[in-house]
Amino acid sequence: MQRALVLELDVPSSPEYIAIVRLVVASVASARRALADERVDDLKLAVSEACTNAIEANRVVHPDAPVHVEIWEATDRLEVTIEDSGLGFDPDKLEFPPPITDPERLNFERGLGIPLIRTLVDNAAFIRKDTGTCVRMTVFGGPTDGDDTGAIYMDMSSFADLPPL
Amino acid sequence: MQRALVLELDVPSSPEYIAIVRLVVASVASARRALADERVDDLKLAVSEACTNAIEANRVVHPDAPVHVEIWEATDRLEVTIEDSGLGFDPDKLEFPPPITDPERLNFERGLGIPLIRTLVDNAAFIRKDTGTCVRMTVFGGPTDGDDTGAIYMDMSSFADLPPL
Amino acid sequence: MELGLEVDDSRRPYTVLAVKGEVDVYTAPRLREKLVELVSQGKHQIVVDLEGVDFLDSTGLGVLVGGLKRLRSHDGDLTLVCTHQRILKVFEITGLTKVFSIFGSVDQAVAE
Amino acid sequence: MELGLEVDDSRRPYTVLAVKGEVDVYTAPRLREKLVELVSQGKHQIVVDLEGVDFLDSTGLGVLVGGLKRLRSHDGDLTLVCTHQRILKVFEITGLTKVFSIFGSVDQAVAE
Ligand SMILES: Nc1ncnc2c1ncn2[C@@H]1O[C@H](COP(=O)(O)OP(=O)(O)O)[C@@H](O)[C@H]1O
Ligand SMILES: Nc1ncnc2c1ncn2[C@@H]1O[C@H](COP(=O)(O)OP(=O)(O)O)[C@@H](O)[C@H]1O
Repeated sequence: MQRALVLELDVPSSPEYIAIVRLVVASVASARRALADERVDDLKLAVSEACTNAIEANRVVHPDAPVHVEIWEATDRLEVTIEDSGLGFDPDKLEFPPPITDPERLNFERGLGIPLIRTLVDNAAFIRKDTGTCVRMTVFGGPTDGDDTGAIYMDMSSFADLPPL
Repeated sequence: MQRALVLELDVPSSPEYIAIVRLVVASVASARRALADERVDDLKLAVSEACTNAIEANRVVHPDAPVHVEIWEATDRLEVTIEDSGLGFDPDKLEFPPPITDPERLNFERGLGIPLIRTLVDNAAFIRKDTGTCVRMTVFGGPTDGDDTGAIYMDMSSFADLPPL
Repeated sequence: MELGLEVDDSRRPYTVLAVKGEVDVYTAPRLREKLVELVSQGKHQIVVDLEGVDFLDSTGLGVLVGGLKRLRSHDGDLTLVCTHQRILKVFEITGLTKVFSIFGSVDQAVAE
Repeated sequence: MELGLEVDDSRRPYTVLAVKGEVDVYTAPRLREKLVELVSQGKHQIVVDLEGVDFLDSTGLGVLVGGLKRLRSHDGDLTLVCTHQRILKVFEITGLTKVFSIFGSVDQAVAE
């Protein structure tokens, strides 16, 4: 199976919509992939972190711009991209929170999102675009049996068309 | 509040995605509108019927075309549109199932979708487009208190910025 | 997204089919297959228990009507168990409450 | 999308705050407000019961860390009750299991 776009979703840059994005991603991931519940939870959390950042980025410069979500799949993977129209950033130049043993640690209530994303998914890419940032998160895992949904589509004809019982 | 686009969603013309569309519409409707649970259920069912028809319409001519869903809101209403790339139809020329007292009634396993849509939402419009059909379903009901989500957005600064306790 | 389908054969001559989950165009084919299978096994008094159903659209209605028709042609019947208002409403709007016998419990459905 | 926040004051000197639902950037402000309110009422031994939490992201962690810091500055403490693996995991990955005392039940949290 080639890499194919499964679903596109645009939501306002407003915190209340992040729950919907999580819901959609989790539904697609469970329905389409052979993923353990735990992996679906990991993906949900990563998606939530990326959406939180995307909303924050949009709010600075384009509060009316939506957050654009895409779900792609290939035989061995599911990819979720979260795209914003913000100013962008360099993920390699982030300040890391001090080690947890440092009493200073308590002053860091933030900066946990990107490390979480990197830990939770199999691959995370932070792609700088002309118009903002695209975060691509990949989890590996095969399709479920229901992959070829065409096959189970009910031709809507009546019972009468079935072979006589 | 002007009529504003809340959310856009594109899903494949495949039955398994209808549950996701229902989920999204129900989440937005409950979060954004002062609607009784029962009204949300009505909207869910109408959306499910419209999606089923849209998928079927796409499958005939453009099986790879997505079903396009939009959610719009204004002060007094929520609108959901379901758009396909099918051949279109004339909703006023549909054959109606015979009355339920007619024994022939049992031969009609179909044709219940459009009547259900019309009954369940406050307004249903079947709009013929060059490229297919757009079904617009409207439910009336005011916004919830959480309408101005901007106001409750947490500036992500730390507790330290709060006034001293 | 899974449709639960459980057959209880302990209430002869009735066969009780308990459905769980959401019945739409994605899941309805499985319900139809199960009904066809039961009829082909000679089970002609089928009680479909909808108490575990959270959602039912016209595709589900179509399958139930088709099942009823098939069973009546065998002098059988398909009756329903349903108390949830949101599901009953779908039968009411479509006039199908007059086509199906709908009971408040499986016990009532097999007692009649 | 509602965050449940229930305060139990019957375990003095502890105040137990039971959180229910999903904690993200939408709901975390309410959790933060509630913690600020409790601290301002002089409640400096707070047990946050996360057993009813289905989802918690870094925004929620940030609020809890902020609360802990604020309470420590009053010689108080903020401890957690959490047994669900999916929630514990977030604390583990971020190293916060070493910052918070995490208990298996409210009884254990107030007994220490
Ligand atoms: N999509 C984005 N656009 C612009 N900046 C971003 C984006 N995502 C992250 N950042 C920057 O990286 C920083 C670290 O992000 P993160 O680790 O998620 O922690 P937090 O969001 O809590 O600060 C953010 O504060 C922000 O400056
Ligand atoms: N979006 C659509 N595009 C093309 N034809 C449609 C569409 N929606 C409905 N129709 C036509 O109207 C008929 C009646 O639809 P409906 O009342 O939903 O019942 P059913 O789909 O079970 O036939 C369909 O069979 C189809 O021919």
